[in-house]
Amino acid sequence: MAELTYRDAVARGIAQEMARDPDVIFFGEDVAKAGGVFKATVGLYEQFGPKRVRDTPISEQAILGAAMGAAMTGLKPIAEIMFSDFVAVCFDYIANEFPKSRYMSNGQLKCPLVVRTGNGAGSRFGAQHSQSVENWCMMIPGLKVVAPSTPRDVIGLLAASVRDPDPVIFLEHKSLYAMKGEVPDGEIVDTLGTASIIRPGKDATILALALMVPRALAAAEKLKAEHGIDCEVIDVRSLVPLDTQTILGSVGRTHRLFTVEENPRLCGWGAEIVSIVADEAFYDLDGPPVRITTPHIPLPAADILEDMVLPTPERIAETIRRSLQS
Amino acid sequence: MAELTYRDAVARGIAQEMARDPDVIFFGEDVAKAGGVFKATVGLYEQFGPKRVRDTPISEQAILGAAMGAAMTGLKPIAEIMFSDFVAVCFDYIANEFPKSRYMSNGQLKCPLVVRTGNGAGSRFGAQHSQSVENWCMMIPGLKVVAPSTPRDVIGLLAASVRDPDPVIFLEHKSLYAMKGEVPDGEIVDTLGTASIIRPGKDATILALALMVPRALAAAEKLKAEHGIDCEVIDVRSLVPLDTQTILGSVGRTHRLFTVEENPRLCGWGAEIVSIVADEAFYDLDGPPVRITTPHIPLPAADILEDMVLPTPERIAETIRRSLQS
Amino acid sequence: MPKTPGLAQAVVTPVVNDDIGEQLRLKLYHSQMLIREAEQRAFDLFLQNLVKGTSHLSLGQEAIAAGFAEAMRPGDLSFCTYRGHAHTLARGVSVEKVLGELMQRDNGLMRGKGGSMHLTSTEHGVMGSYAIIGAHLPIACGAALRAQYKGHSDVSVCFFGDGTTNIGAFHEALNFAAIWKLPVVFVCENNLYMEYTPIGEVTAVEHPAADRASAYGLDRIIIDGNDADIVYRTASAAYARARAGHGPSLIECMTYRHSGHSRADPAKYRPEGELERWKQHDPVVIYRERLKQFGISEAAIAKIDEDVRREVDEATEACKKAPMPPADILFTDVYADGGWAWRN
Amino acid sequence: MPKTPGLAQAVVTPVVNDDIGEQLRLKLYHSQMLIREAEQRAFDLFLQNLVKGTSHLSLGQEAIAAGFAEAMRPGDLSFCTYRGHAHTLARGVSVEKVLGELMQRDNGLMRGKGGSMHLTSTEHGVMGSYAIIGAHLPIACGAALRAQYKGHSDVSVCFFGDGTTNIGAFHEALNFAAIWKLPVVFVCENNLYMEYTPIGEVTAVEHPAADRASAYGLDRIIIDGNDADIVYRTASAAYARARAGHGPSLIECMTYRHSGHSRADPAKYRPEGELERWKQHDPVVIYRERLKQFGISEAAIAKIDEDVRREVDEATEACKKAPMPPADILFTDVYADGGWAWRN
Ligand SMILES: Cc1ncc(C[n+]2csc(CCOP(=O)(O)OP(=O)(O)O)c2C)c(N)n1
Ligand SMILES: Cc1ncc(C[n+]2csc(CCOP(=O)(O)OP(=O)(O)O)c2C)c(N)n1
Ligand SMILES: [Mg+2]
Ligand SMILES: [Mg+2]
Repeated sequence: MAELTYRDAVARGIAQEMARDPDVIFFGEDVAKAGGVFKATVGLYEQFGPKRVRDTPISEQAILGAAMGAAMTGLKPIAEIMFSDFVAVCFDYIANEFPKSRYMSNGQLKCPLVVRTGNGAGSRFGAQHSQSVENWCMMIPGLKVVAPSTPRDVIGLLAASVRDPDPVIFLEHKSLYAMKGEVPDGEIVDTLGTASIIRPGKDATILALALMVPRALAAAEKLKAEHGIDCEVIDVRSLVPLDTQTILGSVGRTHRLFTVEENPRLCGWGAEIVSIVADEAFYDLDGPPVRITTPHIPLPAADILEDMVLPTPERIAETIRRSLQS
Repeated sequence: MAELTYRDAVARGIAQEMARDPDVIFFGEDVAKAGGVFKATVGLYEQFGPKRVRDTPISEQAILGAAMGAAMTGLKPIAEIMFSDFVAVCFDYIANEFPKSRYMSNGQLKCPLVVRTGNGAGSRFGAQHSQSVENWCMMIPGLKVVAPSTPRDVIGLLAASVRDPDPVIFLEHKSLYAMKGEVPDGEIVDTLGTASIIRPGKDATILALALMVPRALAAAEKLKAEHGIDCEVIDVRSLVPLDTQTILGSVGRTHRLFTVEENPRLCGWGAEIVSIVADEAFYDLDGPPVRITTPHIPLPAADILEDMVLPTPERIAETIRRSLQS
Repeated sequence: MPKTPGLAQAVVTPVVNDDIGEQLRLKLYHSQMLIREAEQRAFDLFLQNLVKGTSHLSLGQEAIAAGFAEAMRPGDLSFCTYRGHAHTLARGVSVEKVLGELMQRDNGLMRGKGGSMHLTSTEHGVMGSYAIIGAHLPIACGAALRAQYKGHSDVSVCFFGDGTTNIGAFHEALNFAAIWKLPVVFVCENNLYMEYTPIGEVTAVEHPAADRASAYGLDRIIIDGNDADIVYRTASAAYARARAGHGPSLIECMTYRHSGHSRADPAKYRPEGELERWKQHDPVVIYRERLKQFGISEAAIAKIDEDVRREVDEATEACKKAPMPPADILFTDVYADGGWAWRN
Repeated sequence: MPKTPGLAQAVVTPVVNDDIGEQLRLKLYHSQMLIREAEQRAFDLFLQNLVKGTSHLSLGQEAIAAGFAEAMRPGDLSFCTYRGHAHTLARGVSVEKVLGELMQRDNGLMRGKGGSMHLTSTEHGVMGSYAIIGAHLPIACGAALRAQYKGHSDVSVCFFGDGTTNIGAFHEALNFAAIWKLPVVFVCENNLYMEYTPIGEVTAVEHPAADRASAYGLDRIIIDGNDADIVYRTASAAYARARAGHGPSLIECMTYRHSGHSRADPAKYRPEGELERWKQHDPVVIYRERLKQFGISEAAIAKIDEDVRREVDEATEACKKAPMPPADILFTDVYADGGWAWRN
C-alpha cells in the first residue's frame, strides 16, 4: 500500500502495461522527453526509451490515425490527446474510423488501442481547454469510454483498457491529477463496465463520474448530517460498457435517481441513464429522476465564474433535498 | 402552390435568401458548376455567379473556418458539408469555434452562418456515409440545430436559419431529397424552435425528426386503423432551440411519450427529451417513456440489412401498441 | 531527409531492354485485364440495378493498381479508398467476392456489411478501403510504424486521389512519415478531377502531390500512370527505399478515369474530346502493344482475355445466385467479443 | 500563383538609408517596450498568484508584434493565438484591459469570460485569439474572403507558431488562400519550439513555414523576427501585395521566447547557453541601439521607457482594485439575443 497521486498513477499504469507487453507503445505531444504537460508521463521515456515512448508533431489526426494503423497490425498503442477538447480536431478517428473498421470489415480488422486525454474543468483555462467530452465518445457505437475518479482506478482501468481488444477512450480529469489516494502494491488490473457503489444508502441513488464523484460523496454526507437523508453514491467509472445492472439494482432499492454531470446539459450520459431507468424501471421510481449538470453554456475562464457553473456539493445536496422533500 | 421535391426546395430556399441579401454567399465541394452531388443546388451558380457560389477543395476545415471568418466580418455564409459524416473532419469548428466565440469574447464576435449537410441513412452507402449526426451538434452549447421533414419546411427553416444571427447546423435528409410536397408560391420564412403537431391524438405522443416523421405518421395511422389507438405525432423540426412547451403540453394531454430516432441509441435527442419530460412532467406520465431508435451499431451497407435497423412504421407501431397495452 | 539517389531518375525514362521479363509482364497484363473486365461488369450490373448503393470504378486507372500490386511482396499492405475495387483485385481477391460485396450479397467480401467503398481482405494484405478522404494516410503510417518497430520488412502502400492532397490529414501524414522515416509509400492517382471539379481549379500548384513533396523533404516524382512498366519500376524503387530504412515516398501517377466519379455521375463536366484523347492512351491498349513489342503471341494474349472473361462471367453468375446477407450478422463484430453489447 | 517581385528580396538586406523615419521608429520602440514591460509584469503577477489560469508570454518576440501591427492600417484585422497578448497590445488595446483579463477581473477585455488565451477587441481589429492550434488560419481566410467579396481594402493578418505548421488546418488554409488569392498574410513566429519539443525533431524540413511555401505557390520568406525594421518592411510589402490583389503571403520570422512556453514551464529542455545567445539578440536591445544609430537621444528613449512603466504600473494598480466579474454575465452572450436559452 502506498499513497500516490492520480497523476503518478497514470505513469505507473502505463509503465505496468509497457513492462508487461512489448507491443505497447506510447506517443503524443510533449509526452516523452518532457513527461507531458500535466507531468503525468514523467519517467516513461527514460524507462522505456525513444522507440516506445515518442514525442509527436502537433498532428492529432496523424497521432490517432497512426495509433489505429499500428493497432490494426499488431501493436497496442496508447496515444495521448493533450486536452480532450482537441478530440474535435481528430474526431474522424473517434467517430468514423476506430469504431467502425471491425464492423465494416465483417470482423477482419481489429483496433486495440487507448486514447488518453486530459478532460474537464477547474483549471481556469476557458472554453476551449476545459470541456468534458465523455458524451462525444459515448454516443458513437463501437467505442469504449472510461473515466476514473481515483488513483487506484486510474491504474486498474488503464490496465484493463490497454488489455482490452477494442478502442478505449480513457478520460483523465485534469482537476484530479493532484489528488492523492491509497494504491496497493504490485499489479493492478480492473474490469471495464463495472460501476462501484462507493456509499450505500437507502433514500436515493446518486450517479457521478470523475471529478463529480468526490462532490457527490460530499453532498451525500451533507444530506445525511443535515437532513438525515441517506443517499447511495455510485461511481459510474465506465460509460461504455455501462453497468446498468448495478444502476437499476440501486434504483430498485432507493426508488429515486439523481445524476451528477460535469458536462453541458444536453444529451449527456445522465440523459441516457435517466432514459434507461425511466423506461425499464418506471414503476420503481417514487419521484422524478433529476439531472444535476453544468448549465448548457461554454465554460467561462474566470475562477469565480467557473466555480459557479460546475455542480458543487452544495448545489447537489440542495437539489436532492428539495426534490425528495417536495 | 406548386409541387416541389425536397431537393429542389433546397435550391429554392438558398436562391430566395441570396436574392434577398447580397451578403449571403454559398460554397462547398462540387456545389457550384456541378450543382452538388445530390443535385440540391442546381442552378445557383448560373443565377448568382462565381463570386457568390463557389466550388472548394476537399478541405472541410477550410470551408467551415472560412465561413466563420466571413460571418464574423459581415457576410452570411452558407457552407455545405457534403455528407454529415464529414462533420467529423471539421468538428473543431462545430464544437469549439462557432459556438464559443461570441461567449468567449463577451459578445464582441458574431457567427451568423449556416452549415448545410446531407444527413441520414437509406442510400446503402455504408457506415461512413449514412449517419444521423444531429446529436453531435445538439450536445454542443451555442449552436442551433434544425432538421426539416418536408419541402415546405426546407425552404421556411432554411430561410429562418440564414436570417438567424447564430450558427445553425441545417440537416437535410438524403432519403428525403426525392420526396415531393406542396409548397406555396412566394417568399417562405418559418420560425426556428417551433415543433409542429402534424397529427393530433389523445392516447400517446410520438416525437419524430426528418425521415422518421413520415414513418411515425404511418405508424400512427396503422395504430388507429388496427387498434383504435389515437396517437399525437409531433415533428420536432428544431432540436435547438427546442420547443419543450409543445412537447410538454402534448404529454400533458396524452400522458404517454414515445420518441422515434434514426440516430444510434446512446445520448440522442430522444434521451434528452425523455429526461426533460421524466423530470418536469413525471406525474403526467401514465407509463414509461419509450425511445424507438436505430440500435447502437455502425450502419451496414446492404439494403436488406440497412432496412432492418432503421425504425419502420411496423416496429414503431408494434412497440407503442405493446407498451400501451401492457 | 536523405533522398534515395536514382528514384526520381529511374522513372523519367522508360527502360528499353527488358528488365521486367515475360512472366511478370503477362501477370501485369492479366491483372489490368481482370480489373478492366470486372469494373466494366460492375458498371453493367448497375444498369441492371443489381449493384446497390454507390460504386467508384477504376476504368482507365488499371495500370497503377496492377503495377504497384505486382511489385509488392506477400505481407505488404494496401490501404485503399472507396475507389478500391482495382487495388483489391490486384492483390488477388476473387472477382466473386468483390462483385458480391457490390451487389450486397452474402458471398461478398464483407457479406454486405461494408459495401463497395470499404473492401477489405486482410489475408490478401488489403487492410481496408476508407471513404473519408485522407483518413487512411495516417493509418498507413501507423502500420508502417509497427513494421519499423517490430523490424518487419513489409511496406505499407497507401492509394489516394489528387483531390485528397488538399485535406489536412494528407499534410499531417506526410510529415509524420518523413520525420520517423516510416516504410510507407504514398501513391497519388492524379485523374485530374476531385469528383466533378478539375483539380487545377482548387489546388495552388500544378501537381497536387509532387509539387508538395519538398514540403516533407521528399523527391518530386511524377510518372505516366497508364504505363504498367513505369508504374512497376517506380513502385519497386520506392519499396526498396522503404525496406532499406530510407523512409517514405510520394508518387504522383498521371491517369484518367474513363467512367464518371461514381455510378451517379454522367461526367458531363468534361471538356470536349478529353475522354477521347485519354482513350488514345488507354493502359490496357498500351500494354497489349507492349506485350507484342516484346514478342508475346496474339494467342497468348487472347488466352488471357478469354480466361479473364470466363472468371468474370462465372463470378457474376455466382453472385446472382448468392443469397442476401442474413439478419443475424447485423449485430456481430461491433466489438472484439463478436457482439455489440454496450451494457450488461 | 503570380509572385510579387521584390517581396522576397525586400527583406534579405536591411535597408541602410532611413526609409522608416523617426516618428514611426519611436512608435516601433514604444510598442516593443510596452509589450516587454506588460509581459514582464504579467509574469510577476503569476508569482504573486494574481494571474489565474494559464498564460503564454511573448517576451523576446516583441519585434514581430510591433512590426506587423505598425505596418497595418486601421481596419486591418489581427488573428492571434493563445500567445496573443503582444499582438493585442500592439493594436492599441490598453494594458489594463489585457492584465485585467489575465487576472480574471471585471475590467478585463472580456470581463474574464474568455481568459488569457482568447483576447479579443474587435474595435481594435483584434478578431480573436484562438487556442486550438491551427483553427484561426482558415478563419482568417474567411475574413479575407469577405474583404475580397465586398471590395474592402483591409488585410487579414494571422499569427501562429512553428509547431502550428504541422497541423492539417495550416495546409488547408494555405491552399485555400492561394487558390482564391485572398488578402491574408500568414505570419509564422518560429521560436524554435512547439511547447517543449524542438521544432526540428518533429518537422520534415528545416524551415517549417518557409520550406512549405512552394507547396502553395508562394515565395519562401524567412526574416530576422527580432529586428523590428525588417519585420515592418516585410509586413508592408506583404500587405501591399494583398491589397493589390496578388494574394496571400507566408512569412517565417525567426525568433525566440525568453520565458517558458506557459506559466507552468521552467523551460528546462533548453540546451546550455541557448537562451543566453538569444538574449544577445534581444529585439528591444537591438532596437534601442537602432534608435541611437539614427540619432535619437537617450533622453527621448528614457522618456518612452518611463511612460511605458508608468502605464504598466497604473494598469496593475487598477486591476488589483478591480472587482471580480459578477455572476450575471455567466449566462449572457451565448446567443445573439444576449442570452443562453436553448429551449422555451
Ligand atoms: C472528408 C471527405 N470529404 C468529401 C468527401 C466526398 N468525396 C468522395 S470522393 C471525393 C473526390 C475525391 O477526389 P480524388 O481524391 O481526386 O479521388 P478520385 O475520386 O478522383 O479517385 C469527394 C470530395 C469524402 N468522402 N470525404
Ligand atoms: C490542436 C491542438 N493541439 C495541441 C495544443 C496544445 N498546444 C498549445 S500551444 C502548443 C505548442 C504550439 O507551438 P507553436 O505553434 O510553435 O507556438 P508557440 O507556442 O511556440 O508560440 C501546443 C502543442 C493545442 N492548443 N491545440
Ligand atoms: Mg481524382
Ligand atoms: Mg513555437
